[in-house]
Amino acid sequence: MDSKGLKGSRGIIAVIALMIIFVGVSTSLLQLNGNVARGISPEYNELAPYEAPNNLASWVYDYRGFDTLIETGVIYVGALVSVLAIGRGIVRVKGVEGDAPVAPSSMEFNVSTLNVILKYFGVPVIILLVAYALLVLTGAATSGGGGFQCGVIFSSAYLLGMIFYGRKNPLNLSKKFLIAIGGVGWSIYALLGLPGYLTTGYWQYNVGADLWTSGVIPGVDGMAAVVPDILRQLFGDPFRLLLVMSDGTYASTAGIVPLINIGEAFNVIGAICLIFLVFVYGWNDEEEKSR
Amino acid sequence: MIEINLQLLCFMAAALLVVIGLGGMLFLDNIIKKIIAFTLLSDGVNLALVTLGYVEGGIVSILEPGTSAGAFPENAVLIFGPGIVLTNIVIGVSTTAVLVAVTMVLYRRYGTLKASKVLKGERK
Amino acid sequence: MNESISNLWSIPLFIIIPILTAIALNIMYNRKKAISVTAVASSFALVVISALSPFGFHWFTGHPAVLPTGGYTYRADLLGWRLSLEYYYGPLQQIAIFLASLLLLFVVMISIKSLKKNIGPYISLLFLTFMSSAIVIMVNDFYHMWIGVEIGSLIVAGVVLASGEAVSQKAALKYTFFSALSGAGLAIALALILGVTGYSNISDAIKAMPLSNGSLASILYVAFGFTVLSWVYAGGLAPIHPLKADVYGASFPHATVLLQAQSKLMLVAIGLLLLRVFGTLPFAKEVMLSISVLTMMLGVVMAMLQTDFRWTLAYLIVSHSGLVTLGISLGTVQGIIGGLFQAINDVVYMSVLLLACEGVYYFGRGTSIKSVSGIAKRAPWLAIAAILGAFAASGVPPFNGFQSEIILIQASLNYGMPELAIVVLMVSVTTFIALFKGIYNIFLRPDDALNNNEKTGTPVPKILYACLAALIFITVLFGVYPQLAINFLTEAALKVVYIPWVP
Amino acid sequence: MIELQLFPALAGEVTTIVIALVLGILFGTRFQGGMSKRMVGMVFGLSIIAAILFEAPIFTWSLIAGFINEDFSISLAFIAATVGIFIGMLFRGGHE
Repeated sequence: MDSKGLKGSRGIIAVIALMIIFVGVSTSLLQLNGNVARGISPEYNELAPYEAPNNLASWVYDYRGFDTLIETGVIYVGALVSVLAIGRGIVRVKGVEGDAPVAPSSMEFNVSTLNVILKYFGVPVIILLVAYALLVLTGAATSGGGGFQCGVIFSSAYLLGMIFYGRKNPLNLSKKFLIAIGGVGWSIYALLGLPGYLTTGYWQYNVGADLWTSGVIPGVDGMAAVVPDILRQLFGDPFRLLLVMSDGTYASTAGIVPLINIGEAFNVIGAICLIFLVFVYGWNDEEEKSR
Repeated sequence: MIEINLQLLCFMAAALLVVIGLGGMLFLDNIIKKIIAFTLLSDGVNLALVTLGYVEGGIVSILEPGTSAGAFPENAVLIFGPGIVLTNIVIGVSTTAVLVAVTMVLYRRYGTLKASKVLKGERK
Repeated sequence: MNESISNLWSIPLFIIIPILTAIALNIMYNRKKAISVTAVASSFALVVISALSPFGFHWFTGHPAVLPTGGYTYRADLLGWRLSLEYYYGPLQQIAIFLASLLLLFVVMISIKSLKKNIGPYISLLFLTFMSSAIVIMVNDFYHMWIGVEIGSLIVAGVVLASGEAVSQKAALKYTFFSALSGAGLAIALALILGVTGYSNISDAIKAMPLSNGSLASILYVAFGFTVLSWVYAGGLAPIHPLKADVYGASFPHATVLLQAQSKLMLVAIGLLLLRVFGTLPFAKEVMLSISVLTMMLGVVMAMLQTDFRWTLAYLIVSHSGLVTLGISLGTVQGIIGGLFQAINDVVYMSVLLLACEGVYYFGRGTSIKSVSGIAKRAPWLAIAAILGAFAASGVPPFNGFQSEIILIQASLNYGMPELAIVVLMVSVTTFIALFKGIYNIFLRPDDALNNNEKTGTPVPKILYACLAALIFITVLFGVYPQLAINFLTEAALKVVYIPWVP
Repeated sequence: MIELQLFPALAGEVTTIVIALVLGILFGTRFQGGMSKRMVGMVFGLSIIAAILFEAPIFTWSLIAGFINEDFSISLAFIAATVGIFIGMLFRGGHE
């Protein structure tokens, strides 16, 4: 279907089909304009002063934290699958000949043509970018930041190093390290559900903030288990902040949210840097073994 | 008469992006162009989702020192839209990565980026 | 009923155990001994947990529901708006997850036995396939279902790509393109439903849906359209059936066992969602019915035309998906029971056929009816298993396929559409013909090359025979005592028809 | 606010700085190649400028967290991350 294929009756049908889809989508969105139902959203905002000041972080990592666990899995799987396509972990049935696999190939950035100033500033910029990534990570609960953003900034620093210096990247991450850090990140996230599961029975219950058994919010019916004080202090106290609002002061804590963010950041760093590294240099099992 | 406001404009732009992306994905032949069209489609969906959270005269859903915590629930934007957009971005990134990886491998095998030729398995 | 109101212990384990196993296997990469111990142990644990677990709800992150009158509650049986993500583990989920974990155990054992080194990433993808099917069948939330479908399709692409052959790379490319498209469509549907109701929990959204408001009905139609798109995609239904069939055909047959189980569970989950949310829309059931009929017809016709046994099976799986969706889209209790039962039976007997095909693959000459023949002489048990599987698939009495097809035929007669019953009969007859064309040529036709005494391939591992025996036992069991499964499914069907807001 | 400024009211104001330092050390060990003293000084100076631009996180009130007054505050987490990277590079030491 080149652009030639769009001429004639086929093209007319295509255009009509797209028009119908456009009309369907736009009319339904048009009717939503101004009548979007608020639904459950205000209830989440109601709880905001008791948790992280950044309510979106609480929503993403606490109220709907399990959705985000699977979402983190999406990026992990994305890295796993795209690297598998390039050559890591292609399997063969014993004794059966298949197609010849695509020969692993490796590209290299042409680093000799870069001018001296860029090369001189490369290392400081990479260091500052990594520091910025860590700042964004630590600001997860208080400002619009978080693990995913940290991972993306970090991997852009890594890509910058690859473009400026080629294989002599000052930020030297091996494939093994990246795979390990990705896996460790996702398992940190998954295992942070365990304290809540063991004490209250709910997976990923935020034991640090402990909104529902500590009596912060009155009128809850049915939660029997109580989070032990030691666990609440361990996960909650390091992240306690004093929220001075016009109608009162709240000693809120994000609980496990910042820790989850660290796991998410590790996972995203591992996944995206691995994608960059393998897309550029390819995957060669022999080469990996010799290291 | 429909009142023109920001939400409406954003919704219309989103619908347009979705249809452009859809058309590109279905009718362009170059695989890389198809992937670019997919990112347009995904951005259109993102725009629609973000606009879903729009509240007239609303504030960002981060508490600020000195504001009122009592008024926050009513004023803050609806939280589903921005939250789901994060997921959609991640899904878009992963899908794009997989598509690009497979395209790279197929390009090495067949030496062409034309979908019509690659899928038939013709050599250049 | 021993159903806990909330907070069921087993539900998180179905997701967390596969995730942790997958991470560990991916890091192990080529340490075969460690991989086999970990993988077999954890898949066995999944089988045991799914068999022992009681029924109930789990609210992840432990946030309660908001009562309409104010205040919060942890009781799932009260009307309230859920703050957290809700999973439900009921009879349907139990039988589906038990079968899926059993298949996972079989497939893991077979692939460890038959594959060469570097199997870590591949087996971790198999575990993630199980995870995504468990997510989709248990979840009661639009948002999470969307994530489950998306991660599921990426994993399928990975499983297909693992063989590294040109045909699987092409199949994966096409499949991933369409997954991008239908994922975006499902996201639009999610946005529209959230815009109309404001709830992402399916039960809450159904309760809050303003059905009387005429102007919003058109929004629901568009949302229905996009959800049907993703239904069609997830199950490989009619307009795009070659896409899914390519995926089935291009992966290893043992991997196809899991892929088809995942896709059947997605079909069931999204189909029940369509019925619960959009079942009251006029034309909704008709659209779904016509898609199923088209799928069945096109699937069997394409299956007859194939010369490669793997592709014959692939198209048959697609066409039998049509049987499942036929039952679901009838929308009656009997129809839904038939559809769900058909899904379960289908997974089992197709697994028998696929594993028999895997055995043929080990002889090293492919699975095309032109290149391989006379297998029955070298592996008689394999031939017997294939023939029994073919009988089950074409609905011959002592096997399970017969029981579910008879329910489907009765359901369509009771619905007042005898045409559908004829289509079902036609599908089973054509399945028989298509399968026996392949089985005769591959197993029974005398082999010319046998005289050359060539030794290619690898011996069929004993574990494959054990798995085949277990699966054939299940087909006969469900064929003789269909009540074993139907008792599990009736409750789910009743809920969908009469009280759609209960998961 | 003055009484809050001397000591951190709650631990959350300090934890971010500690996390930034620790993770900085972790990733600092991954850097290869040496750096001259002038370069270190320049990066440190740039990081202080950046820290002033980023400001302290909201709801932190103490000097330790970098809060000086409403209009002027520095993000000590950023400086801690930079320092952490330098320390990590020292650990790596002689390699390559």
